[in-house]
Amino acid sequence: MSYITKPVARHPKMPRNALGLTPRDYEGTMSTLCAGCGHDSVTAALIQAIFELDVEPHRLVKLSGIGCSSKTPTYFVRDAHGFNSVHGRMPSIAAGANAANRDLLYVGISGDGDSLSIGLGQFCHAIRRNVNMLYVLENNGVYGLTKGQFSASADIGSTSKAGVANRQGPIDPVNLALSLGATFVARSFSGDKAQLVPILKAGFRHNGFAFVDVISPCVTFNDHKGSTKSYAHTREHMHEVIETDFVPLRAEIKTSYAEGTARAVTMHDGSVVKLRKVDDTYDPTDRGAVLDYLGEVATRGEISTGLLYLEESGEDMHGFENTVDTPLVELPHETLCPGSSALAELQKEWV
Amino acid sequence: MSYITKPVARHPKMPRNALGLTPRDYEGTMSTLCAGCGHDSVTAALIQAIFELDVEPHRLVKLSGIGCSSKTPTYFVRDAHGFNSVHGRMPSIAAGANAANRDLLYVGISGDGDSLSIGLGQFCHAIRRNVNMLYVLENNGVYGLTKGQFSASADIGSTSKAGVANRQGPIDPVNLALSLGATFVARSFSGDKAQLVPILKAGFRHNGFAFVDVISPCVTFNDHKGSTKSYAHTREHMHEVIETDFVPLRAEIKTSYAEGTARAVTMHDGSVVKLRKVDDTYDPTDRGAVLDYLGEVATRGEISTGLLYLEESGEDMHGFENTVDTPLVELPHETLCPGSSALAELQKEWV
Amino acid sequence: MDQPSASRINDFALKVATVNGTGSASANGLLLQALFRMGIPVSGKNVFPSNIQGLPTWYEIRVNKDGYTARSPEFQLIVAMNPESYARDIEEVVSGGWVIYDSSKELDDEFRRDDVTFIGLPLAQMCVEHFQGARARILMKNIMYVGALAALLEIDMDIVKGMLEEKFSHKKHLMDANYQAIDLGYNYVQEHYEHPLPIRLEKMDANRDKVMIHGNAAAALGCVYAGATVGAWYPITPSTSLMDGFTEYCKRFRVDPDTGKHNFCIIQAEDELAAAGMVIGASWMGARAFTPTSGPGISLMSEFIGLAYYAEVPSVFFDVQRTGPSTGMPTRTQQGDIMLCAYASHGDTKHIVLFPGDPRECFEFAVAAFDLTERFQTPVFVVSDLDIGMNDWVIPKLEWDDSYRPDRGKVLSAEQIEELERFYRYLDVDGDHIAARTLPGVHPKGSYFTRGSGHDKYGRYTEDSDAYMEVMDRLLEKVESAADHVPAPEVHRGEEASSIGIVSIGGCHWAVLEARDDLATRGIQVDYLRVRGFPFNQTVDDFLAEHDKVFVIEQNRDEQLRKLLLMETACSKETLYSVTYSGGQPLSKGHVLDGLAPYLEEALMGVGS
Amino acid sequence: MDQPSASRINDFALKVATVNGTGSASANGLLLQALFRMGIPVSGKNVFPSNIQGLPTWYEIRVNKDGYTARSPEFQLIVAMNPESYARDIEEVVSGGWVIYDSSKELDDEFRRDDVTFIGLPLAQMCVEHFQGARARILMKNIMYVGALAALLEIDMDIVKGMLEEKFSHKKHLMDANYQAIDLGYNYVQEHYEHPLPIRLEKMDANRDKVMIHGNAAAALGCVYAGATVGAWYPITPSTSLMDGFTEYCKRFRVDPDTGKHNFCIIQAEDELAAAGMVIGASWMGARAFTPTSGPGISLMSEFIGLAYYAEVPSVFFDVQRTGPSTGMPTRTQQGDIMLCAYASHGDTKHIVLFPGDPRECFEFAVAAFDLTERFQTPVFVVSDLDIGMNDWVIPKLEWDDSYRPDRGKVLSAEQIEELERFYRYLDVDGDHIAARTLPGVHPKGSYFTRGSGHDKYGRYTEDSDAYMEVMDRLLEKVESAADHVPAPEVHRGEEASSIGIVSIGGCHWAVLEARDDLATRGIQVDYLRVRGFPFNQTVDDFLAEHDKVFVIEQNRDEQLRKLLLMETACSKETLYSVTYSGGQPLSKGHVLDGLAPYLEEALMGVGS
Ligand SMILES: Cc1ncc(C[n+]2csc(CCOP(=O)(O)OP(=O)(O)O)c2C)c(N)n1
Ligand SMILES: Cc1ncc(C[n+]2csc(CCOP(=O)(O)OP(=O)(O)O)c2C)c(N)n1
Ligand code: SF4
Ligand code: SF4
Ligand SMILES: [Mg+2]
Ligand SMILES: [Mg+2]
Repeated sequence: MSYITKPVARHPKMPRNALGLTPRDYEGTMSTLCAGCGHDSVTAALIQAIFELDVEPHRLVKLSGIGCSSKTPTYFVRDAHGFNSVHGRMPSIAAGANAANRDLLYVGISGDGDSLSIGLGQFCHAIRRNVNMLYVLENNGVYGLTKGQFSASADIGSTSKAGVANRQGPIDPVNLALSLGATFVARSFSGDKAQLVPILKAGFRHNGFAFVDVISPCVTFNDHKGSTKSYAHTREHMHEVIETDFVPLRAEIKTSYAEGTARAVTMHDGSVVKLRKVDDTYDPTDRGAVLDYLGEVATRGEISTGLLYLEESGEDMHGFENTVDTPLVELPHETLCPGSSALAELQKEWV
Repeated sequence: MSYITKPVARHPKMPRNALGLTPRDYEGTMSTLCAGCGHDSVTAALIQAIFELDVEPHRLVKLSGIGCSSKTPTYFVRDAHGFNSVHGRMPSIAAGANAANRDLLYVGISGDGDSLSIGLGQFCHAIRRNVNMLYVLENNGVYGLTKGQFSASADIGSTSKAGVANRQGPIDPVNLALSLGATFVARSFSGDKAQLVPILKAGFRHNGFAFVDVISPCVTFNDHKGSTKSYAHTREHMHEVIETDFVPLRAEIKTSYAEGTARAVTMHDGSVVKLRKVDDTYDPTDRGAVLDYLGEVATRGEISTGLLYLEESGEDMHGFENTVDTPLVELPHETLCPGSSALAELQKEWV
Repeated sequence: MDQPSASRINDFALKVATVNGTGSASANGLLLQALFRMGIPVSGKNVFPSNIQGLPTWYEIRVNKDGYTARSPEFQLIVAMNPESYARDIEEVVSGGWVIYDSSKELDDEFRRDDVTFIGLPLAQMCVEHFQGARARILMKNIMYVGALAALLEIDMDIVKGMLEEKFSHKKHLMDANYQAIDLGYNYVQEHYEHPLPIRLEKMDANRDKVMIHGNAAAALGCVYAGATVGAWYPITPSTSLMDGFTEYCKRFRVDPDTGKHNFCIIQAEDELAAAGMVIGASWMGARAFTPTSGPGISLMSEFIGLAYYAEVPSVFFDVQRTGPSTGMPTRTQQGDIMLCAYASHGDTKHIVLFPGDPRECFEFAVAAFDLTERFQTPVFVVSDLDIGMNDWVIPKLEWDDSYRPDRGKVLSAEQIEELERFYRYLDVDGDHIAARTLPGVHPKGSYFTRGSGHDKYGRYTEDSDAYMEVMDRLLEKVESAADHVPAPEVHRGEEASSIGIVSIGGCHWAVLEARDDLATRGIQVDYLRVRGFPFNQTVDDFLAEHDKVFVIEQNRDEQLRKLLLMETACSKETLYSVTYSGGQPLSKGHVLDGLAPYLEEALMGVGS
Repeated sequence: MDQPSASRINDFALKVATVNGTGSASANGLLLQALFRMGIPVSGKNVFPSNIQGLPTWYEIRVNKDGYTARSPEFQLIVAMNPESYARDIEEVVSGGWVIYDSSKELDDEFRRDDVTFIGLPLAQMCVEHFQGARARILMKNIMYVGALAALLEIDMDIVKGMLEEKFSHKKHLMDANYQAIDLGYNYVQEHYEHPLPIRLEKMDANRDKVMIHGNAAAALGCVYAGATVGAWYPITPSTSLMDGFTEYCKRFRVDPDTGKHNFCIIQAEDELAAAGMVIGASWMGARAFTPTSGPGISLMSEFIGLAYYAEVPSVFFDVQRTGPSTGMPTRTQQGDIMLCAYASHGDTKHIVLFPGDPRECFEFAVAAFDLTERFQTPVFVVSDLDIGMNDWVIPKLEWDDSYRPDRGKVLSAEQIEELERFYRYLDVDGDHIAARTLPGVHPKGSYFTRGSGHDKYGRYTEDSDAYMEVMDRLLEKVESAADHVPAPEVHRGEEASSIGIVSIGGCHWAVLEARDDLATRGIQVDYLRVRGFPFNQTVDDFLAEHDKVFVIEQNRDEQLRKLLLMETACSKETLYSVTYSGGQPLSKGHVLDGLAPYLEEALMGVGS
């Protein structure tokens, strides 16, 4: 049953999706982030992706931890359910929610502080558990909300606004996710909506944990010269390893790529992800090779972007747990409660 | 100043180290682990390594979390200081202790539950921080002390005693440590003391975080057929990638290897680690290549052992923080307290 | 204490001292079950080390025809199977009692006592003679002492053999070995010792509608019956068997017969923080979800508990208490988390807490916890302890009313939402301090934003003082209004009004009951109330008001229940006296009487020690 | 309240409403400092959103010739720079007051009020005319309103310009711009408005030996002076500036002049759990170590706190409280962690807690905390709050006694250890409940094993009831014996004995003092005690005993201090009345009087609202 009431007359030229909704219907409350914050662009990309995927707003679940990035779920899809939880612990809320209702669409938004410091353990275990969700890490190399301390993703040599250079090696979440066996690993840039949107769409459709690391500059505390997470630095050093095109199930496949450089991966629900390799030695389904390639690119000081690794198979958390297909929240009491005679029977063993 | 009082007459044939101490002097209280537990063999190897390194017992600091493995610090070097802390949080205790007194020798003992589940975040961040310590993970694929639940290092398909197969992918701590930039990464087997002892010695001498993953079977809960962390399975599938020999500073270098397959690495304190490669394409100083090699070995179902990666350079936590060479605990109050006139001076800025 | 040499039928305690990991647990279980089947009131307490194998462990059995089955710290008979602990074990038997030991190796003179009778059985020797293989020999030694006890205490051999038959019906060779071992023990006694002993058993009919179970299994079953579908946990003694039980019962009752798929999802979390988060996530979605843990887990969950409180997300936490603080003594019992659970987390918080006193209440309160957490949309703690959770209790059979339907509280259906003009998550529409909630995915008009940060009654983010306080004040009233809905206290009064009262909690109950009867026989009448839920309901207040002196009896150092009563009832401070025991053993009558003695001096002359 | 139209010299409050991230903070700082330098008692309170840029933010300044500088919730003048918050801001000015606004854009009629005077300044317009570049224009607008206020309130322009000179001595062009902006504002008022206003300033000499600082900086400095070398932390508002301060002062005072190396180690931990572990590790080694955090951090540290308590490892925790529960209102103040800090962690625990009332005490209590934690070998909490920690306070100059030497407690030297027959970690040799400790690496005979699991007085692992309880009982006595060593309460009494008392805590102090004086002028004499440490010392007990009615005034919903007094003193329950305010603003006189009003009705007729 769909409760979507058709929106009242809006700008007639506003595009509409299959549900008859416009992008407006996927917006949230006004952002209270700093003007120019990368996170707002990620929000915009999410709105577009969700709109284009024809998602019923109330079937979307938005989760986050604490941080500027974690505030953003209020800024998109106001009619979705949202949970702005505690710092670094969103993955466990998501796992529990998904365990209870596997039929909704889950998106988690986190920051580099949220996911790589206080939440590192939960982040890694969500990957291992393969919780079926899109996980977006809005990565700016700093703690925005607490005013600019280096985060664990700050690169060696990256300087703070005060000019202090970071000396500890960064935790690269893409590398980490790959090491831990994540089946969908991407990196993008908040400033590159064209690249980001199809990745997000594919991530939503992926059956399992879809990880997207988005370089999302903090204009207030980490957009200066010397920062390696600034707009300028990212633009200059980003290296698109693979171009992604997401083709939903029902759509015609329009894009075509030259032989050999393209690869189409069919998702769980029948949609297709087309990957055009910039470098034709790159194989986005060979984990080891991907790690090597990314390592190489990194040593050149460049930032690989694109849907870097994809494995559309394997079991998610429910697969491991062998849970019924019906969402657990929908099972009636009668199914769940064994009743008095079973109790009597059982207790025969207790005498 | 050394307080080592020469031990009373013991078995005359008992070997003595440079301090005149015997291996007995490096023992602890009686183990209360199950007979045959792998952890007891690791304890024995530690005793030998520490004895051979001529460590003054009271200059050794033993730390652990909670678990059967974490109990073992009481079983070696009774005259060392020990701290059996809380579950999964030993790395932070170690970092704080090391921050306060950088002159002591630190060894942390943990389990796979302790380090890879509850303590995963702390483990990763200790690596990133490069805390100068030897970190031994006694890896048995289960929670021993809580009676046999699968841990996060349990392999896919490994079965529990009751026959249930694990379906989630394991977290491989060696892989993880390499990904996170650890500078000393080894794996060994509790049943292979000949391999383990030199690795432990090298780890003690390494300037930074030295990680040793030791497959250490749990005879009570995970030594059955079907377990991939049993004695039998480990013996059968272990593949020694590199043979390690530790040559302390003052000793003559006796071992010699054939050209091309050997490599000598000089440690911070002048001791030398000699690495003999079993496969001469293997380069234990090339992180990417090591990861590839290990990945390959793993796909064959084999377990790589040896001192797999070594990088004797870089800064430890004190390097990052630019701490004085004198242990902070030894700085006198006069050095630390700016005094009344400085206070008066400072407050001129507060008006 | 009376001398045990006097004949004591169905009224004594015995202790089996063995080494853990040697299979004695199943022999002891057999023993207890036999006594249970003889219809005699009985209890079994396992005193085990925090270790897996090779250390001393004890099993204490008390039989008492009058039904007093609280721990007895005095033992008339000791089965001393562990030479490592001989000294301590033999010392513990009361004067005039009996010591059974393995005489395969002669007993050191240092262990001899003149005032007890030693009964040597050549167990190891007989094992070597009759059984093959190290493992079998170790196991059969245990069964042998059961046989010996059967002869010494007059345990019904038919019952024992019947049990072996049930147990090994599919393993003939094991049954034969067990039969043989039982007989060897039995016959050896018959041939060598006078028997039965003056302490012995006689069949009764006290267990007709009773079962034998431990609290964690009962609580687990309660979760199944309440319809819990998501269980998240991290292993920790003594709560682990709760999730083991849930797993077992789910496998039995909740596997879809057609597909083999699970109508439940049990997640072994990476730690307690994650387990708490999973419970909150699942409950937010509308599932009944819970996590079992112990003290250290509650500490770690503290931040999340505050989130659930403030964002009003149902969530059930089982705290099977062990001896704290820190790691403490993980295999000993205590009631040290009472205050923590009542107020867990930073800032102003207050929680609903249920205190079961036995496994039956573990079952019932588990169900109640889910109803309460959904009705009041706030965390609910079920606080038991190692004694209740892991020891063997004889309780009245569990009952289930098939007309039970979960109290989901104010969860709006799609239809109800549809009818609303607009939905506001934290609006107290009905004036009962409880705002309706909606579940994700049900209806677009039902969506709202959940957060642990400041929000107003509409659910909007706020940093405004009044808007913030309005919600917080409602929360306080909401939780306080649960006082009428938590299990009411159990009250025992004498025929005449007494000015002296006892208030106690949880598993203290049985020792208190026994002590109270003891006092009554000495002419001291005390009223007694057992707290079963927090916030305290009016009955508690009334009870305190009605008595001049109230002794608060509990198992912790810091008088936590007394403090809670002080803070959260109208009682005057001068009324409350404290009796505590915090040593980690289940409470016994002696603890109670000793504690009361200084206060009731005149009246109690000669009682206590 | 009096009508402000009557002339009020050095006695009013004003509020500047701006947008955060626009540089108004430095203009407001300038303003406050100018008033300070005029020798007038003054305070500045920053009311900021939990966000970085673009939301409404306020700065409240109160000047009061009598030295009452608690928050005033009534404003005679508002500088309304943020159209977004006009409605609310303009409403907040008292009748007869003044509103300064940017008249570059005409004020909407809806905001007009007849009972206040509007003073329009074409700030944006003047900025555009006189300055280049967006950034400069935004910044200079702020300086301009300072200039305007200077004219309206008679702020000494020499002082203002002197400050600009100090600040920009190395940046000539900035100084010029600032001069110009100040003058533009000043002159515009001179030309267009009657001035000064009836509310105005006059130089005084109240600040001769005073400084202006916030509590976190003072606490940080205390850590430096106490000799703390290891600071571990995870950023969290409002405690972050404490570690910023420590870093700053360490860089200033603790860098080795020869090598440039650090005589300190500051570790930004991965979370609060790790920060607590680092403190425990470092303190165990013998360093003075600490961590600053806020409520959520204390929740997360709970498990570790229990370890430090039980294993007796010194450790200092600063809890700069914010409004809870959960994330709550991170930029608002509260005293919601009192109970949590007193009893943090599962099992039986009790901690030493210090409650500074202003930045000076933050400095002093930081030092005291390290002495206490080492002397008593137990965690010590210094519990301040956002108001004390982050707002601008005028306090008497900090003093330092150079003869101070750290109280390391019973730490045995190598020589002392050498002399011992044998060292036992937890043995109470001196009968004062405190056992000596040794530091790792000092002497082989000093080694011992530290653990959070059961141990006896010799430091050996134990699961024995008596051995366990013996240590636990000592711990309780140990912590309780600290009552005589924590800062004694501050007591104010009138000339005559009063039967009414007030007890309060922390930053409530200033509002309470003001309210008490107010009551005195109305003939109601109340005695007053401010708690400064827990466990409570005898003075607290005595004070409670001496008064029939004691009002406990605190900033939380749940009467946490009152409850703590109830539990931890001998006072009778009937004595204690509660006055709470938990809305997140610093306490004001009105909160106190309003809270007291219902109780003191007759006496207070006409007071309060
Ligand atoms: C338990 C806890 N500790 C600390 C904080 C304070 N805090 C809020 S956000 C944040 C860091 C945010 O960094 P990141 O996740 O990178 O988000 P960003 O603001 O950069 O987008 C911290 C430390 C908190 N809210 N809770
Ligand atoms: C906070 C907390 N949670 C849970 C436990 C219970 N616990 C004790 S040891 C352990 C797991 C130990 O596993 P591992 O680290 O692999 O050690 P092993 O016993 O296998 O050597 C657990 C879960 C605890 N002590 N503390
Ligand atoms: S502080 Fe940085 S991360 Fe936060 S909103 Fe501003 S620009 Fe974005
Ligand atoms: S349970 Fe396993 S890990 Fe623990 S002591 Fe026994 S064999 Fe070792
Ligand atoms: Mg960030
Ligand atoms: Mg293990």
